Amino acid sequence: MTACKQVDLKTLARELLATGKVEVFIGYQVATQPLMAAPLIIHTALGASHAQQASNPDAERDLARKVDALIFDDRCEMNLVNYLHKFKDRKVAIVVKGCDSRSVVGLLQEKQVDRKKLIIIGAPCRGIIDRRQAGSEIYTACRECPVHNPVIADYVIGAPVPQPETPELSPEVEALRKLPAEQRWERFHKEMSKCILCYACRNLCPACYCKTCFADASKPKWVGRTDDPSDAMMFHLQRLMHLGGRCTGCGACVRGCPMQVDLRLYNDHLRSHVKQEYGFMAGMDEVAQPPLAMYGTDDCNEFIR
Amino acid sequence: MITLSINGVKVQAESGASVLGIARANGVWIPSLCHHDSLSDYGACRLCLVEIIGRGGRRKVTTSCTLPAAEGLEVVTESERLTRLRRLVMELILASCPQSPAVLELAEKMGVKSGRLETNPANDCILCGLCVRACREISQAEAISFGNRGVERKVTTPFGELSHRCVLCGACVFVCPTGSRLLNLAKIAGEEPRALLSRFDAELTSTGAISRPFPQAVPNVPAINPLACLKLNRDACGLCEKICEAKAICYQDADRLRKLDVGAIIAAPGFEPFVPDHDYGQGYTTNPDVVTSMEFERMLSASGPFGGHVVRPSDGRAPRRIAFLQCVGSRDVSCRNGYCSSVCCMYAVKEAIIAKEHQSKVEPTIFVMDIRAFGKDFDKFVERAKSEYGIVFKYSRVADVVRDEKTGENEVVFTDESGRLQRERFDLVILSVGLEPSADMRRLARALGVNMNAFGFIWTEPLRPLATSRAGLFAAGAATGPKDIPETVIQASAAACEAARLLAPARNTLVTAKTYPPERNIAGEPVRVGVFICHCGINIAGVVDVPFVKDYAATLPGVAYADHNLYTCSQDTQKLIKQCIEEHRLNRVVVASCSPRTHEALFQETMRESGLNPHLFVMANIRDQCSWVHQRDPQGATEKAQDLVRMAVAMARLAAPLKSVALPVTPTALVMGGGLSGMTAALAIADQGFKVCLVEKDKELGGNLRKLQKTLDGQDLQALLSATIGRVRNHSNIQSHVGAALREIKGFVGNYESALSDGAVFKHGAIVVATGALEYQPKEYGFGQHKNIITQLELGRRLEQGLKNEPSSVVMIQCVGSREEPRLYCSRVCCSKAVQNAIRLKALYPRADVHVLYRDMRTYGLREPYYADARDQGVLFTRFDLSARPEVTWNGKGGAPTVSVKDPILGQTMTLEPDLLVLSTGMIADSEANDALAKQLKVPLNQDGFFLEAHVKLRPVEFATDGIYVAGLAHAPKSADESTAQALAAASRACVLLSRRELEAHGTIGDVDAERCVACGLCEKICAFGAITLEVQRIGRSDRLLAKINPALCKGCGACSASCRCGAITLRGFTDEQIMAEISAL
Amino acid sequence: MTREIRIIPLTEMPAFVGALMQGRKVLAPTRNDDGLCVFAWLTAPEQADWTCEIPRVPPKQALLPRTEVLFRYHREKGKETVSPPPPPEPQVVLGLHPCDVQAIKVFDTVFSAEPSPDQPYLERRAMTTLIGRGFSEDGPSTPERLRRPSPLVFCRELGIDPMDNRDCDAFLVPLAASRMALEIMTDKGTALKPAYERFPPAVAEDRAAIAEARKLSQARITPPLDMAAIQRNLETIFNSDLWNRIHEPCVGCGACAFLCPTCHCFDIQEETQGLDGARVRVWDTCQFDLFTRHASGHNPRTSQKERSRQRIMHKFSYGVGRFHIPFCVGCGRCIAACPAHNDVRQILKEIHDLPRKS
Amino acid sequence: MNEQHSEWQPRILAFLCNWCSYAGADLAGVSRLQYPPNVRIVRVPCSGRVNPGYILKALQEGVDGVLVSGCHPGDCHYLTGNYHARRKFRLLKELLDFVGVEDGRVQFAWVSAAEGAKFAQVMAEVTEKVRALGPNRRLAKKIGNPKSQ
Repeated sequence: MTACKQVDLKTLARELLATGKVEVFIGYQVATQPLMAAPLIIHTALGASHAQQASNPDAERDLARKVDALIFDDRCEMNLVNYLHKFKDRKVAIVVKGCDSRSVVGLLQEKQVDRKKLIIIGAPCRGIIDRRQAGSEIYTACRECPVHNPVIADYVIGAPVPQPETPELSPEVEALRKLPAEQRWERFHKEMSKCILCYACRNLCPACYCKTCFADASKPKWVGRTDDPSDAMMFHLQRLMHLGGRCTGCGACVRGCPMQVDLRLYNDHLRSHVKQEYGFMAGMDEVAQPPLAMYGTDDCNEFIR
Repeated sequence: MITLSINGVKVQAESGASVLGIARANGVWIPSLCHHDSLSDYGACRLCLVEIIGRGGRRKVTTSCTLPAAEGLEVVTESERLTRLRRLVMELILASCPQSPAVLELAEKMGVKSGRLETNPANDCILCGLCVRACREISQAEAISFGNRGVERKVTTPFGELSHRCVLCGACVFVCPTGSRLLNLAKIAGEEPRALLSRFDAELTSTGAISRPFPQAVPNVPAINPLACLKLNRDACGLCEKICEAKAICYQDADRLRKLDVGAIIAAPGFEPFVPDHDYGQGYTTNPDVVTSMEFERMLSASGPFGGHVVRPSDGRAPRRIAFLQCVGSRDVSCRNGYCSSVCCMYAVKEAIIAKEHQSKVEPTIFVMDIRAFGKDFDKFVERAKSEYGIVFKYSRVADVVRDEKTGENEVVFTDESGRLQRERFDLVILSVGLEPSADMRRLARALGVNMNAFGFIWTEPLRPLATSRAGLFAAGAATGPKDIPETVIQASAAACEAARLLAPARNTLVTAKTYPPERNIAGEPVRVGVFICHCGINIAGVVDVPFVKDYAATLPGVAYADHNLYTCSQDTQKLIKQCIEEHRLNRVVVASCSPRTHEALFQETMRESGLNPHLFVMANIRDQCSWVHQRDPQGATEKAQDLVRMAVAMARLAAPLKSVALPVTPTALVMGGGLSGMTAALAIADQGFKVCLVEKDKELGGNLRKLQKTLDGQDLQALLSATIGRVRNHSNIQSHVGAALREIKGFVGNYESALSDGAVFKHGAIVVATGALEYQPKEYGFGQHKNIITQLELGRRLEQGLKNEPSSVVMIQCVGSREEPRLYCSRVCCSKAVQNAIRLKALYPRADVHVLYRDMRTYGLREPYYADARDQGVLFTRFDLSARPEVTWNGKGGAPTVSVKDPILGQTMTLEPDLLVLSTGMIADSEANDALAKQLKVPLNQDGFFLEAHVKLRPVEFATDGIYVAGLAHAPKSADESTAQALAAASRACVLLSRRELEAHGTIGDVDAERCVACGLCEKICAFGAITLEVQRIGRSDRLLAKINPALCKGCGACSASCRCGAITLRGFTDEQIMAEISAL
Repeated sequence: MTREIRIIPLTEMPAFVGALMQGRKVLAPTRNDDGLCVFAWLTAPEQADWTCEIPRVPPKQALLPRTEVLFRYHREKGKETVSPPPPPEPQVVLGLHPCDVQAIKVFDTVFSAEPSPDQPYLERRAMTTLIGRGFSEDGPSTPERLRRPSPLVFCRELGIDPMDNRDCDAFLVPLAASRMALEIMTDKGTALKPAYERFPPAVAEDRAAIAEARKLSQARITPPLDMAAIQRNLETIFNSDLWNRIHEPCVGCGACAFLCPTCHCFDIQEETQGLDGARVRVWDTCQFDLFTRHASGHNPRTSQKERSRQRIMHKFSYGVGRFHIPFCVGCGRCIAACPAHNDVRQILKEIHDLPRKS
Repeated sequence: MNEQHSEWQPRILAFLCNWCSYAGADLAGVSRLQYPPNVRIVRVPCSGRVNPGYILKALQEGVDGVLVSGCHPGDCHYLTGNYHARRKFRLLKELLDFVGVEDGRVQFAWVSAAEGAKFAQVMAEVTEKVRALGPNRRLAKKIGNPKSQ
C-alpha cells in the first residue's frame, strides 16, 4: 500500500457525501445482534441533485444521522466489496479491510469496477471477533490472514497495524491433506450434506458476479436443487473451480453460511496450490496475470499419461 | 435364396453354399481343420460331421463343408452320435499330429485327450491338403501336391526335388492349420522367402503385398505393391478381389502418361538419407547394434515396430549407454559429401531426449565435431538436453565401432580433442546419417533441363534461392541442399510465390463453382432425426448387430426414421438419404458408420444437396470405435454402438443450422520494414497485382543490407540492393513511406485500416512484418576501447577497399554476445561471415596468420566447403569453451591487443598478438520497436524479442492471428538468401488471402451471449488467435462493454467457452447443451 | 375431563424417544457436529437434544421435504411407465416450539386451501403427530441457557405464547427436578400410549406448577405488534422509497426463506438419469431471480428490491389478506441466519411507524 | 448395478480432441488394435473445449470414469488449447484429490494421431484402473435412478 492520508471515518464520509464526490458510501453500522456490525449504505438523496438536497432539511438530517452511525471496529466482518456490483455506474466510497481490499484488486483486474468512480477507504484490521466463539477469539481466517493492512486505498482510517507471521497453509487444511482419501471424502460429504443450496456463499462472494450463475442456468442445467448431496457437491466443486486462482480468502462465504459449511478448507487448498504452483496470490497486484488466463509450456505434466 | 434348417432354426442361404459356412455365419460352431474361406472344400479332416434328417426321420452323417445347401434341408450339428464320431476323428488326428498347439487346443475344446493310440511326435501334418489347394488355387503354382500312398502319404514336390514352380509366396505356410514344420519353403524352392520390408518403418518390419504405406497416408487406403503381387506378376491368386466387398480392387490400374499444360514448374523431390555401406566402416552392415538415425527414429516412435520402447536389435534388451555418431555421410569428402547436412545435430539431440524420456536409465552420448544448433531457439534446446537430461556431448572424430561378439558390447574408437585415441563401450550405436540428393535426381534434372551443383543437388541462383537455371522452373526444399523443416516449408511457400508471379494473370480462370439448392428453413419444425446405420460390408456388421441397433435407434426420442445400409457412404445410399430426407421431412441426420474425420464432409455434402444445413448432421463412429476394436466381444460392441447412436441422436436433436459469414477482403498489403525482406515481399505481392504500402522507419530503404558487401559465395549484395530499391521505387503497385512508423491500426484479417506517422491512412487486408534486427554492439573483449578491435561487419567493409597496412596476424573471436546469457541463441551468420573474411584475408595477404577462435563452427549446409577451403588456405581454427573464453588485454595506449586462449590440443594457454582483433558479433532484436509493434498487432515475441511465429516448424512465416505474416531478421537471425526466401514465403501466404474476394468464416465459431457476459476479459486473454476483444456494444438502449468474437479470426477451438465462468460463450456446433446432452444420454 | 399428563424424568427421555421411534420416523432438535441446533431425523434416541430452543433448521422438512419425489418414470423402446412414490410412513415431530406449531398451522391453511388442496402434503400431514414443547424462562427446571430466551425470538410480539399447547397432539412442559410433563392433547396423542404409559401420571402439585408456568408466560406477552396497522400500511406503500432502502443490504440469498418455518414455495424439477427419471418437488424461494423468471426470459421481479418487497408483503399482507393469519411466527431464524444482518423486526417497526397517509 | 456381481462393467466417458486423440482412436481402429469396450467417446474440437463442469457432470450422471485426451503439449491444432486445458485440469485434479474422489476416476492423456497403439493401451489401462476402483458412488446422483438408491 502506498502511503496515503490517514483520516477520520465520519469526517471523511461527511465530506465525500456533502461535496458530491461520491453518491454512495458503503460502510458499517452496529447490528441489532450483539457482536455484530451490519452494512450501512448511505446515499446522497436519490435522484435529487446536490443543491436540492441541501435545501431539504429532512434529507440532510437523515444523512447526518446515518453518517453518525458509521463505525469501524473488530465487529465489522462483512466484505462490503460485494456491494460494489450493486452500484456499478455510480460514484462510490467503500470501507475495506486488508482482506477486502484484495477483492477490490480482483475486481479491478477483471474490469468489474471503474477505479475512477471508486474511492477506497482502507481500514487496517487486527482481525474480526468470531461471534461463534462468544467473542473471545478472532476468526481463523483472520489469524491466518497475510494482509492486515489494505493493499490498495485512497484514504486510511487508523494507523497501519503490525502484520503477524502467518502460516503458509492453514494447519487445518494441512492436517486434512495428510488424511487418507477415504477420510477426506467423509469430511467433504459431511460439509456438503449440511448445505441447503441457499447460495449465501455465492451471493456474498465479491468474485461471484456472473449475471446468470451456472447454478441458475437451465440450458444446460449444471446443478440440481435436490437434497441429494451430489447436487451441493456439483455446485460447490464448480464454484471452487471458478474461484481457482481468484479467491482471496476473505472468508465471507464461511462467515455468511447459515449452515456453517466450511468452504474455507477447499478454497484454502486451491489457493495454496495456485500460490505454490504459479507463485500467484489473487488480489495483490492489479496488473498481474491470473494463472488461469495463462499457461506455461513447462507446467506440471505428471498427472497426464 | 433357399431356406434350410440348422438345429431346427430356419436360416436363409444361397443355394449350393457350403453348410459349414452357413452354420458359422449364423453363429453355430462346428469343428473343422481343413476349411478355409478362400479355398475349395473337400472334406479332408472329417471333423465337421453333421447329421441330415432325411425322409422319415432317418439321420445320415456327412461332412458339412462339402454339403451343399438345398431348399428344406434339415441339418443337426450337435448330437451324441456326432460328438462320439468327431471325438474319434480327433483322436486319430491327435495321434498323427500330437504336438501342434492349434490341434491340441481344438482337441481340448472337443473334450479329447490323447492316449489310446500310438503317436508320432515327428509328424505335425494332418494331410488336410489346404497347402496343396492354396498352391493350386491361390498361387496357381502347383509346386506341391500329395505324394505316395497310405501311411507314406505326404505333401511334397514332384519327385521330391526342388521346385522351380514355387513362387515363394508362402500361401501354403499361411493356411496350414497345424503350423507344420514339415512345410519348409527352403525344401520346396531351395531358398528362403524374403520378407517385404516396410520402407516407412526403416525396413525394421515387414509388410504385405497390399498395405497402407503408413498410418497417416493421404489417401489412407491400401495399395498393391506391383513388384510383389501374384496377380499382376503371374495372373495367380486374385484373392483380394474376391474378398473385397466394396469391389475396390482393380488390377488394370497402371501408370499412365499424362500431358499437362502449365505455366510454371516447381521441383521438390526431396532427399534420401545416406546409407552407410560396407566400405563406410563403423560396422553398420555387420553389427546389429549399429543402427541409423532413421531406424532409431522408428524405434522411438510409439507407432513404430517396438511401440516406442528402445531396444537393442541384437538381443531385444533395453540399452543403457547409447552413442550417437554425428556427420555420418556429411562433412566427409571420402563419400563425396563435403557439405553439412544441417539437421543431424538437432535430430540427434531430439532422439537422445526422447530415448531418455522413454527410458530414464538411458545414457546418451553424442559424438560431434561441432554442435550445429543454428536454428531459431535451437541452442536453448541443446542446453536443456545437457542440463535437464544429462546428455553428454563429446567433441571428437570417431574412427570405428568395434563389436565384442562375446559380450555384445560395442566399442566406439575415437580421437578426443587433444588428439588422443580413446575407446568407450556402448550398448547401442546410432549413426546420424546425413541427407543426400535422391537417387534419380540426375534423371529428373536432365528431364527438367536444370543444372545441378557439385553435390548433385539442384542448383539455384544464390540470391534467388528458388530459381533454377531454367526460367519458370523453381526448386524447393532439400532438393537444393540440406534443410530443416521450417526452411523447407519457407521454400515451398516461396516457390509457390515465384510461380504465382508468373501465373497471376490467369488466377481464377479454370474454376467451376458447384451450386446447391436453397437451404430449407427448419425453424419451428419439430425435430425429426433420420438415423442411417452402416454395415460397412462386414466391417461393422461382422461384429455389431446392425439390424438390432437400427431397431433400437428407431425407438429413440426424436427419431423419425431409421435404416441400415450395406455401405452408407456409397453413391446409391446418398441418393437414398436424399429421398428419405424428402419423404420423411427429416431435419437432422445421424450416420452411424466410421470416422467423421474421413467421412463427415461427404455426408454434409449430401445434406447440402438436399437443402439442409450441413451442421444438422452428426456421426457416430461404430466402426473404428466398435467393430474394429472389439472384434472378440460382439455383445459389448453392439451395446457400445447403441450408446454411441443414442449420444449422437441426443447431440443431433440440439443441432442448429450454422451460417457461414462472408467478409470482404481489401486486396492491399502493409509491409512493415524496407530492408531486403520487406522489399522482396513487397515486390512479390505487387508483382501478383496487389497494392502494397511499404513502411520503413529509416529515411532510406535498404535496412541491414546497406551494411553488407558480399556473400560467402561472392555475390555482390550492393548490386542487389540498388536493383531492388530501383524496382520498388518504380513499381506502380508499391507506395513507399520512408521515415514513417505505424501510428494506429484497426480491424482484422482482410479488413485493416492503418494510420502512419506521416499522416497516410489506408485500408489493407494483410500485414507482413519485416522490421529486421540490429547488430549487437559488444561490450566484451575491449571493443570500443582499442582501435584495432573491430567487428566482422567492419572488417568486411574494410576488405572491400583493402586494408591500409598488410596485417601479419588477425584473430577472430566468434559468438560475441551470442549463445550465452542473456542471449542464449545463435546468430547463425557469424561463422560463415568469419570464414568468408578469413578466406578473403588469406587471398589478399597470404602471409598473414589468421586465427579463428570459435565454440562450434556452424557453416551449415552448402557453406561447409568454404570452411574446408579456409582450413586449406591455412586459416587456423581453435575451439574454446564458454568456461574458458579468450582473454583480451593490451599494454598502455599503443600496444597491440593480446589474446590468450587455451589450446585444447596442447592443453596449454596460447597467446596471440594480432594486428586486428575481429569480433563476430551477433544480431539482436530491436526489442523496444518489436514490443511496440507486437502490442499494436497483438502478436507474440519470443523471449529474445524476436517475433514468434504460429508454429516453429510448420508455420514459419505466419502468426497465429490470421492475416499477419513475418519474414527476415524480425523472425530470427538469418542470411540474405534465407531472408529472401522467407520474404517470398510471407508474400505467398499473404497473396493467398489477398487473392480472395471474400473470406468465408466457418460456422463453428464462438458466440457471446450479451445477457450473460460480464466483460471480465478472461476469454480475451485465453484466445490464441486474437479473435476476442472487449468492445462497447449497444444492447437494447444501453452501451455495455462486452466480449466480441471476430468470426473471421475465430478458429472454433472453444477454449474461451470452456473458461467462461458465466457461460456467456458457447461454441456453435459444440454447445454446452449439446455436449451435456451427450453426457446425459450415456 | 382432566387432561392426561405423564411425568418423564429427563434421564428417561431417551427411553420415551426410543419408544416413539418404534414404527415411526422421529424428527427432533439435535446438535450437529458443529454444535449447531437443527431439526433432524433421529437415528438414535439420545440424539434428541433438550437444550435447543429454536433449531436453525426448522421442522418443516417433516411435511414439506427439501426434496420430494412425486412420481418416477422409466422409458424403454419408446414407451414410458410411471410409478408413484411409496406412501408416507407414520412420523412424529418432537420438541416443537409453539411458534413452529403455529408455522405448521400456516402450512395446513395454505396446503388445504381450495380449490387445489395439496394431496402429497395432506397425506403426509395425516401421518404426522406433533409433540410441542413449552419454553418458560420462569420454570424452575428450565436449563440455565434457556432461562434467557434468544433475543432474536419475537413470537410474543406476534401474540404467540411459548407455553401454548394448542394445535399439538402432545406437549412437553419442563418441570422442576429435571422432569418433563407430557400433556396428551388429542387422539393422535393418545395413540402414543405405548410409549408413555410406563411413566407416572402427574400429581396435583405438578399440575399446579404447569398452570403457574403458563400464567407467568401469559403475563410476559408484550403488547402484540399492531399487525392490522402493518397490513394497512403495507397496502399503501407498494411503490414507496422504503423498499429501495430495505433491499440494499440484502444479498439475495435464500437463507431466510429456506430456514423460515412458514416459507413453503417450491419448484418442480425433472431428475433424469439415462432412461430413468423422477419428477421432484424442491424448496424454492421468492428471493431468487429464477423464481419468477419466465421461459421467455422476462422477469416481473427484476431486482432484489421487488424480491425483498415480495417477501415482506407475502408474510404480512397477502397471507393476512387471504388466510387471516400472518406468515411470520416470530421465531427469529431469518435474523440469525441473515449474512447481511438484516432484521425483520426493524423493517416491521419502520412499516408500523410510517406516517399514515390520509 | 452391483459391485459384487462379477458382471459389473465400468462405464467410462472419454472426451477426445478431434485432431489428435480422436484420430489416434481412428488409427487404433484401422490397425484393429483390440481394447475393452467400456469407453464411450465424445468428440470435441480441442481438449481446451472441455469445461471441467462436463467432467463433474458426467460423474454426477453416474459414469464410473472420465478420460480427457488431447494433443501432446506443443502439438495443439489450436496452438495453446491443451496448455490452457492442462492448467484447468490440474486445478480440477487437485480439487478432486483433496475432497477425496478416488485417484483414477478422472484421468488425462495426451495421444497423438500417430499413437493408435498408445490409444488402445490407454483405453485398456483406464478401464482397468476404473474397474479396480469399482462403481462410482461418491459423486453419482442417486435421486433420478431408483436402482442406484
